[in-house]
Amino acid sequence: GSSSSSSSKGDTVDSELVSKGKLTVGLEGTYAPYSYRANGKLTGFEVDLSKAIAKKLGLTADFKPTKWDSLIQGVGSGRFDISLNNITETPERAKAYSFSTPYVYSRYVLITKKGNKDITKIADIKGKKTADATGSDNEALAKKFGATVVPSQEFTTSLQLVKDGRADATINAVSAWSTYAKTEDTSAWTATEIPSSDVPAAKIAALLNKKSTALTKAVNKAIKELREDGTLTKLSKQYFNADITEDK
Amino acid sequence: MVQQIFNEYLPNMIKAGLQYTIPIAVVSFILGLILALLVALARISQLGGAFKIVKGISSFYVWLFRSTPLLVQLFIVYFGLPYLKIAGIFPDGIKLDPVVAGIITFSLNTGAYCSETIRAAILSIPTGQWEAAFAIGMKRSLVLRRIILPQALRTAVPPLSNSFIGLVKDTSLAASITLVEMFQVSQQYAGENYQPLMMYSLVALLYAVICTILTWLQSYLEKVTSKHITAGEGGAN
Amino acid sequence: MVQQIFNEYLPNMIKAGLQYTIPIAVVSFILGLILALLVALARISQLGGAFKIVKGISSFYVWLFRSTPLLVQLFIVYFGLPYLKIAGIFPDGIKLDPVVAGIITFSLNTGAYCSETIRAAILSIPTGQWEAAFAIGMKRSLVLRRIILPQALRTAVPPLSNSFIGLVKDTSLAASITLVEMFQVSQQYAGENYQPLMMYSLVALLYAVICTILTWLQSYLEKVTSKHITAGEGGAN
Amino acid sequence: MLKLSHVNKTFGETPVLKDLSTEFPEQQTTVVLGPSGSGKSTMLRSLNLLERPESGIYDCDDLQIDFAKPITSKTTLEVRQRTEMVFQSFNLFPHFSVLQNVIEGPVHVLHQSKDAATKEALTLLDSVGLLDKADAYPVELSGGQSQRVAIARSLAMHPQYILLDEPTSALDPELELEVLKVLLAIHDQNQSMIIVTHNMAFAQRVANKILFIENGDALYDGPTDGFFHSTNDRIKSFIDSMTFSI
Amino acid sequence: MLKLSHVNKTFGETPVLKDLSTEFPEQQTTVVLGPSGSGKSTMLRSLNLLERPESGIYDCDDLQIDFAKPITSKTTLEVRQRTEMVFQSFNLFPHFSVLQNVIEGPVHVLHQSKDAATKEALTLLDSVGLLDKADAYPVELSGGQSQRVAIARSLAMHPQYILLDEPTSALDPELELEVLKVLLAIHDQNQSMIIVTHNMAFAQRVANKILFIENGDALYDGPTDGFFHSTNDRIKSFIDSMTFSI
Ligand SMILES: Nc1ncnc2c1ncn2[C@@H]1O[C@H](COP(=O)(O)OP(=O)(O)OP(=O)(O)O)[C@@H](O)[C@H]1O
Ligand SMILES: Nc1ncnc2c1ncn2[C@@H]1O[C@H](COP(=O)(O)OP(=O)(O)OP(=O)(O)O)[C@@H](O)[C@H]1O
Ligand SMILES: [Mg+2]
Ligand SMILES: [Mg+2]
Repeated sequence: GSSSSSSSKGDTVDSELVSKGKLTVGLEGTYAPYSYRANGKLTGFEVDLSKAIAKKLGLTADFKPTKWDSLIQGVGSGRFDISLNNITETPERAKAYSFSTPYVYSRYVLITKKGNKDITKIADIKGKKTADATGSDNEALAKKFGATVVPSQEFTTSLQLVKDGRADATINAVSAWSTYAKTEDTSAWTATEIPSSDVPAAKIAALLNKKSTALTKAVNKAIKELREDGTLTKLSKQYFNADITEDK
Repeated sequence: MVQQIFNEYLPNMIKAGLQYTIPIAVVSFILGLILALLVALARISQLGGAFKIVKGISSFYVWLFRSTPLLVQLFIVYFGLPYLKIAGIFPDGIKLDPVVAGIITFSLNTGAYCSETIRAAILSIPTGQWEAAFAIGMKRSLVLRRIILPQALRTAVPPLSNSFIGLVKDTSLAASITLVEMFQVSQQYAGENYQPLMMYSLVALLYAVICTILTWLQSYLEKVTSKHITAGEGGAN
Repeated sequence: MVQQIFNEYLPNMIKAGLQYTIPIAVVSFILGLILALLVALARISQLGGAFKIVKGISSFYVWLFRSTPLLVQLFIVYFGLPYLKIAGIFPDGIKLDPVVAGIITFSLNTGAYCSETIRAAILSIPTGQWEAAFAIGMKRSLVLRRIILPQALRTAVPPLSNSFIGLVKDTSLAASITLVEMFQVSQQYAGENYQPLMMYSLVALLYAVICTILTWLQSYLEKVTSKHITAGEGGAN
Repeated sequence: MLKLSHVNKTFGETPVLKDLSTEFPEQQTTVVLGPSGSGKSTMLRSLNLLERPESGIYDCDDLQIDFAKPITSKTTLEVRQRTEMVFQSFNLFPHFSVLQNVIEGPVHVLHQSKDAATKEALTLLDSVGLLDKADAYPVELSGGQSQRVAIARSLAMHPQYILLDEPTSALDPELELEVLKVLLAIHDQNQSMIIVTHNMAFAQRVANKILFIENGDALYDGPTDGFFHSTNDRIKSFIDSMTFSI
Repeated sequence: MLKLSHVNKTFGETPVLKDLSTEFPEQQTTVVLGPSGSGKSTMLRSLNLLERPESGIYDCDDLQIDFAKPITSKTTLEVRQRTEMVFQSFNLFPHFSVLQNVIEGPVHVLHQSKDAATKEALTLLDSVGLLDKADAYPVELSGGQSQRVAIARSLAMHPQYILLDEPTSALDPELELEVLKVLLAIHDQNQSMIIVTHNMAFAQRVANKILFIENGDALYDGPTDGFFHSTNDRIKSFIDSMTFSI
C-alpha cells in the first residue's frame, strides 16, 4: 500500500542520497566568491561550506557545476542532493522545494553608472531599467520596486550593461560586488548598499528536495554546528571580508 | 498549476514569440537571404582584379560565421562592439540596441549558411541553360537574373526552409543579449516557480507548433515553385 | 593576461575539448549515423502491415527532434527521465550519467537530421541502378547494401559533414547537464576574471580551428569517395 | 520458351498492353519493333518482372505466372535468373570497376567463388573486346564501351534469355556499330535474345522473328522476311519513316 | 559570310582544332560531318563564341575577330546576335512557357515590345506546328516538340546563321522526322544554316556544302555530291559505318 511506501522512504540520510557516501552538490561555478574557478580548481565560500557540511555528515562533497536552471531542476529530479548557489528562500519556492536554515544573510547593493544623480536609493528605480539575472532574487526585487528588467546572464554582463548605459542600474549581493571590487577597476560605477529598512537581508539557504526530510534535518544540524564552532564565520571572513552569517 | 499554464505561462510565452521570436526570425531571414544572394554571386563571379578582394572577403565571412558558435557571435556584436572606439566616427564605440544587434547577428549567421545553399543551387543548374541564354545574346547579369536565379531559388527552397526553421529555434539564444523572447520568458517563469523542466517543455511545444507550420509552408512552397520544373531539362523523353 | 591565456586558459579549454567536446561529438555522430541509416531505411521501406507502425514511429521521431530546441531535449533526457518511474523496471526513474544522457540526446538529435539527408541521398540514386541490380536477381536488401547505399553515402558526405560540424558546436549546450565542456570552461574563467568577451573569443577561436580542420577533412573525404562517381551514370558520352 | 498470354497492363487510366499474346522462341533472336509509346519497353520489362501487368499468363518454361495473383519473391528471383536485362542507359554500377560490375551477380547472387567468377568475367570481357578495361571505372568508358560491359555483365549470369531495350539508341553511330557487332556474335552462338530497337538494318540482319507492337497489341508477329515485305499500310509507312525518306 | 582561318583550339594538352580554315556560304546549308570527338561541336561553338580558340581569325561579315586577342563583350554580343545556336539537348528554359521561351530574346535582348514579339512568336510557333502548345511548359513537351520550340526560339532572333549541333540525336526516329521536316522547310526559305548531324540521308538531302572534319581538321570541304561519291577511303568507310552495313 501507499502508506508503507511513503513511510519507508526518507527515513535515513543514506537512503536519500543520490550516490552512496557522497553529497552531490549542484552549483554554477561561475559566480565569485560563492563558487568559481581559481587556478583550475573549483573554489569559493559555498564550495568550502559544502565540504564542511559533507564532512559533518560523514560524506564527501561531489560538485556538479552547471547552469542556473539546471541546478534547480537537478534537485527536483533527484540528480543532486542539494544546491548551494546563493539561493534565496521565498514562499513561492518553498512550495516546490525544501530549504535549509539560512547560512548567509545577504544584503543588496544598488549599482549605477558614476555620476547618475537620478538613482540614489532603491525607490528611485521605479520606471527605470535594471539589469539582473533571470530567475534571481535581484530580478524579483527590481520588479517589486517597479523597474523594467533587462535580463542578463551574469554579474559582469549586468555591470557592462550599466556602464554602456543600456541599463540604469543593477542590483546584486554586496558580497559579489565587494569581491569584484577587490580585483577590478570600479571607477565607472557608484555602489550604494540598500539599508535593511528598505529591504530586509535575503536569507541564503541550501535547496533540497522536499522528499529529503532526513537529509534536510541533517544539513540543518550540520549548519548549526558549523555556526557554533565558528567555521561559518571563518569562511565568511575569508571570502567576504566580513561576517554576514548573522541576521543583523 | 494547470490553470496557470493556460492563463499565464502559455499566453505570455506566445506573446513573447509574436513580439520577438517570430519578427526577429523573419526580418533576419529576409536580410540574411539578400546578403546570401550577394555573397553567392560574388563568390561565383568571374570578375578578376580588385574584385578578387570582394571574393576573398566573402569567403572569409562565410568561413567565420560557419565555424564559430552563434552565441559567441551574438555576444561579440552586442558586448564587444562598444569597445570598438573609432575617433571621429564612433567615439563611444558601437552600441547597438539589442533587437538591432540580434537582427544583425542572426542575418549575418544565416546569410553565411544560406549563401552556401544558394551557391550550390546556382552551380547545380546545367551549363546548357547558361549557354542557351548566352546564345540568344544575353549578358551574364541578365542570364543570372532571368534564367539561372529563378531556377536556382526553386532548387534552394527545401534547404533554405530548413535554415529558417533552424533560425527560429536559434533565436532562443537572443536571451544572452537581453531580449525577452519566448525561451527567456520560460526561464523567467522557471526562476519564479522553480519548475524549469515544465517550463522548458511548454516552450518546446510552442517551438514545435511553429516549426510544424513552417514545414507545411515549405511543402506548399516547394509544390508551387517546382510546378514546371522536374529533374534537369524537361522534354528529353 | 597574455601569459595566462597561453599557460592556463587555452590549455584548459583544449583539455575540456579533448575530454568532452570532441569525444561526445564523435561518439554521438557515429551512433546518430547508425540510427539515421536505420530510420531512413525504415521510412523508404515498402513493407506494409505491422511495419507501418515502425514507419509511423520513425516519422514522429524525426519530426519531434527536428522541431524542438536541442537544449530542451537535453534537459528532458537528463532531468525529465528520472520522473519516469516504471514499477519493476525503473522504480526510481531513469537516471542517466550526464555523459550518457548527452550522447543519447546528441545522437537522437543528429540522427533525426541525418536520416533526412540519407533518405534524400538514397532517393537521388537513379532508378536504373535499382533495376539493373534487380535484373541480375538481387533481393531488395542486397541491392541496398551493395549498390544503393555505397553510392548514396557518397552523395551524402557534404551535408553529413555539415551536420557533424554543427554537432561539434552544439555540444556547448552540454553545460546544462553538468558537463564541463570547452564552452563551460570559458564561462568559468569569465566568472573569475570578469572578462567574458575575451574568454568567449578564445573559445570561439578553438571552435573555428576544429571546424576548419573538419572542413578540410570533408573536402578530402569528398574527393576520395566520389573518385569514380560523377553526376548520375558515367559513360553516357 | 517464354510465352505471354492475354497480358494487360495499364498505367493509371492508360492501357499500355492490351490483351497481348506472343511467344519468344528459344535460341533465336526476336526483334521487337513499334512506334514510340506503343508499349515495347513495358512488355520487355514485364518479362523480367520489373513491371507487373494486372492480368495475363506468363510462361517461363516450367514456371507459370498468373499476373492476376501475387507473385512470390522466390518466383521473381527465379524469373530474373533466367532473364537478364540490358538497358538503354547501361546502368553500370559507377562505384565498381568494370570487372566488379561483371562479377557482382555471379558472386553475390549465384554464390560463385570470386576466383571462378573473375576468370569467367575476363573471358567475357575479352569476347566483347574490353579485356584491357577490366580495372577501369564506368566513368572512364565511352558509351559503346559501357554498353558492351553491360552485355558482358548479363552474359555472366548465364541467362536463358537476354532482354535488350534499345541498347544502342544512346550511342553515336560509330559506337553503335561496335555494340551491334557484339550482339551479332552473341546471336550467332544461338543465345536466346529479345531486342527492342529502332535500327531497321540491324533488325533485318539479326532477327529470326519480328514482333511489331502498336498501341499495346501485336500488329505483326512472325518471320522477319514477311515483315519487311509486308503489304500492310501501317507497317510499310513505319518502315519508311524509320529509314528516313521525306 | 562566316569564315574561319587557321583556327587552333586545345583542351588542356589535347589539340582539338588544328589550323582549321573554312567558310560557310550565306543563304545555304552547310552540313558538318565527322567521327565522334573530331571537333565538330568545338568548331560550331566557336562560331557562337561559346568556345574561345587560342588563335586564328574569325570573319563574321564586316566584323573580324582575332582569337589570339581579347574579345570585347560588345563584339561577343554582336556575334551572338548574328548567329543562333540550337543544342542537342534543346536547353529550353523550364520555368518559362513555350511562348515565353520564344519571346525571351526578342524582348530582353532586342528590346522589342512584348506585343510585337508575341505576335511574331505565334507565327513562328505556327510554322513549326506548335501553335497549340504556346502556353505549355517544356516539361509537358516530347523531345521532338521541345526541339521545334528551340528552333522557333532561335528564328525569333532573326539571326544571319542558325547553328545546329546534332539537333535530332536525342530523339526517337519518328520524332526525329518531325524536326527534320521543319529544318527542310527553313532550308527551303534560304536561311543560312550550319548543321552537325550523323544522319547521312538527311545530310545528302539538305546540304549545299559538306564539311568533313577528322582530327580537328577539314578532310573534305566542298559540294555535297562530291562527298557522297568520294573515292577517298576514309570518307567511304565513314559513310559505310554511318549507314550500318556490317
Ligand atoms: N512508369 C510509368 N508511368 C506512367 N506511364 C508510363 C510509365 N511507363 C510507361 N508509361 C507509358 O506507357 C506507354 C508505353 O510506354 P513504353 O515505354 O512501353 O513504350 P515504348 O514502346 O517502349 O516507347 P519508346 O520507343 O519511346 O521507348 C507510354 O505512353 C508511356 O508514356
Ligand atoms: N570542355 C572540354 N574539356 C576538355 N575536353 C573537351 C571539352 N570539350 C570537348 N573536349 C574534347 O575535345 C574533343 C572534340 O570534342 P567535340 O565535342 O568538338 O567533338 P565532336 O566532333 O562534336 O564529337 P561528337 O560527335 O561526339 O559530338 C574530344 O576529344 C573531347 O573529349
Ligand atoms: Mg521504350
Ligand atoms: Mg559534338
